[in-house]
Amino acid sequence: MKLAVLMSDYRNGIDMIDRLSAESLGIILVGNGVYHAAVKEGGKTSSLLDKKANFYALTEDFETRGITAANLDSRVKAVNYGDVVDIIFNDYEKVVWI
Amino acid sequence: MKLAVLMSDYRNGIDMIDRLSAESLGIILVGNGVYHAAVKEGGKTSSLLDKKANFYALTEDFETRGITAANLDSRVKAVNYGDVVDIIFNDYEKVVWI
Amino acid sequence: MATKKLAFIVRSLPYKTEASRLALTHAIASQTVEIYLNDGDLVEASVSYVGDGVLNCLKGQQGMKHYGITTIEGHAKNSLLLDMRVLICKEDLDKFGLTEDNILMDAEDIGGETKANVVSYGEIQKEMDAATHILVC
Amino acid sequence: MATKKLAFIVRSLPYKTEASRLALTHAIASQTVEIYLNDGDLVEASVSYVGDGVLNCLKGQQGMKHYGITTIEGHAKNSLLLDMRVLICKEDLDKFGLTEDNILMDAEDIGGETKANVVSYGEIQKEMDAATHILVC
Amino acid sequence: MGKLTIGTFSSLVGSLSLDFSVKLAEAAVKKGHKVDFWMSGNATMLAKKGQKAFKDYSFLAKPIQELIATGNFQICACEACAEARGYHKEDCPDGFIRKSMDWYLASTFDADRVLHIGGD
Amino acid sequence: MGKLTIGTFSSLVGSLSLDFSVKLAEAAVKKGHKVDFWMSGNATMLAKKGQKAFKDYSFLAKPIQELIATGNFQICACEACAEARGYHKEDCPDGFIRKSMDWYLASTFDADRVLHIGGD
Repeated sequence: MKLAVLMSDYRNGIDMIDRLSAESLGIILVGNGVYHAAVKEGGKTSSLLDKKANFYALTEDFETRGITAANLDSRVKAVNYGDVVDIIFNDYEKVVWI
Repeated sequence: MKLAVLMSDYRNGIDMIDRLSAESLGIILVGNGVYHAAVKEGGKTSSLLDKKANFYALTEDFETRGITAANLDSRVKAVNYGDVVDIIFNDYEKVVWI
Repeated sequence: MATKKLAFIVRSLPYKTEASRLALTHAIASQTVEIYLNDGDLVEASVSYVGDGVLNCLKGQQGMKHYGITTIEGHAKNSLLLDMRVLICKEDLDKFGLTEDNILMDAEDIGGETKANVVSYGEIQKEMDAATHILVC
Repeated sequence: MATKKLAFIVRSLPYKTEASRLALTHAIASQTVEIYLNDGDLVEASVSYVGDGVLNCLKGQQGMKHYGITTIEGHAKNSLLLDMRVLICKEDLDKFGLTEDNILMDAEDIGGETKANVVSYGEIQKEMDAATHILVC
Repeated sequence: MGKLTIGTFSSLVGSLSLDFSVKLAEAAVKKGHKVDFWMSGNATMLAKKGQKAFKDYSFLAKPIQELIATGNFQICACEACAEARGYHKEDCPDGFIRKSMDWYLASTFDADRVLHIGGD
Repeated sequence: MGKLTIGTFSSLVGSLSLDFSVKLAEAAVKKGHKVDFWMSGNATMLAKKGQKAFKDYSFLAKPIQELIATGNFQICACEACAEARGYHKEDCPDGFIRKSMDWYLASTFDADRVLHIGGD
């Protein structure tokens, strides 16, 4: 399946995503999930970004938290709400919120 | 200080407790915190129980979740709401909720 | 005439929030959905427990005794009574050291004939693959 | 005549819940508490950021632009303007690779004279030891 | 154009999860999609008349009324969840409906995408 | 006998955190202590008249009325938090008061113990 995951959490839920298998996987970082895109702990980026997937982060949400597009990991693309609608409808068949 | 911690969570907050130092520490497991008293993961008991502290678990809350007093780790004492009041007022000076 | 399949995936612990309870009550509501649909159209729900979610299945929950509320176990029983497909992740039960003896597997005492299925995670992945929509709770 | 000390400890991430925002608004309310108390009696609040809580202090939050709500940064500024004692855990900043340049340290632009203090966890522990009550958020 | 069904359980007034749902609905309607919006659990807090706008809290009543006015947006609260919280028929904002949970399940039937925000 | 001040931010109707606070207050009052009970954030949901008892949800209106009747229990909701959620003066249950946050801070002044439930 082609699956889009809206990841809204920073401390929980990676275990769930780690197990997911999909022929095409998109991970859209929203809410506190945006910290995965920009925060390093002990110098390391979030292990979530090692998953084979297309990564997006919602501009409205990372900017709200004091993060700028320049802070994002190079694997993550900044998107807005309109883009999220298109990604969900055009690029994937199902969508889940974690 | 003498500190009572009401631990209400299973997946978060251990980091906070790990750092706390108190001459006398009581950890009262309530809400989803009661899983620390009874659940083993990969055969191991919760690392929270390795902390030097007095451990209590709220009977009303572990029974609600399908856990019996017989399931509790030997370091943990079953208490009820009335006991929690006495513990907070008589045995410790301050109380926090995590 | 069509059937749409919904896969409810319960991954959260019970009681701290309403998430797992509402997952079950919503899944059960699939049984009365026909009033809104054309003849022959159906919405079919299954419930899978994964990760911490398997702890929702512990037997002997006493929420009514202590807090005056129905238990998650009771809702899970109702879903079996209504012949819903229920999957419980074996790897996660193993991780917690739980066996079929510890968890709710049937609703025989209230007349249910369907049993819960303890399955490998791969089966739950297949359930998600086959579903029209996936609802994670 | 007595002063009671409250130590607010912010350990949660901003925005997903109201916890960190309410920590700050409650701490700030200590400034108007005299109307309820006898002359000379006081409640003095401090705010310490630990663990994930230090991410509340990031500069440049744009909640007003995107969601029409005041930012946590704005509340933190107000607490400095009111000369509240603000402690930020150095070890946790280090863990996240953050320096004083990345975080809100003063409220100079709105006329505040008090600065936030980046301190080792040991100082925050002392703050808790010295407090009459500890309020974790 | 498609149909998006959003179901939300427990997003909180004062957090940004409920704001997310409303903003996504706005973006979808703007692109010509239809949106059904279901509230259960604590999300039914949105289905209460007379919410006051403060700058510290999100104020979603206005964007929702604008969405309803487009004719491409339905919003429905779980009736039992609302009653349990003391929200009665007369508390329900204009243009909102209240139904039992099967309304949501039915809405998924012809939805192209279902976004179920099932936790807090 | 002592005084316990309980402050709660965001415990949810339908979760058991709010139940915990109320049960602890009951136990403390029973043992002769006085309890001040402060609700802010989503905990103000408790300060809404007309909540209906369903067996799937906790129903805390009754134990709270009994606590109020003892004379050793004060319960107060954050006024702004309530208004933001559309709860007005007329929605407030009998015996509850509504104040700004300094009420809570003041209550801690002579409290022997303060239990602050600051998260969800």
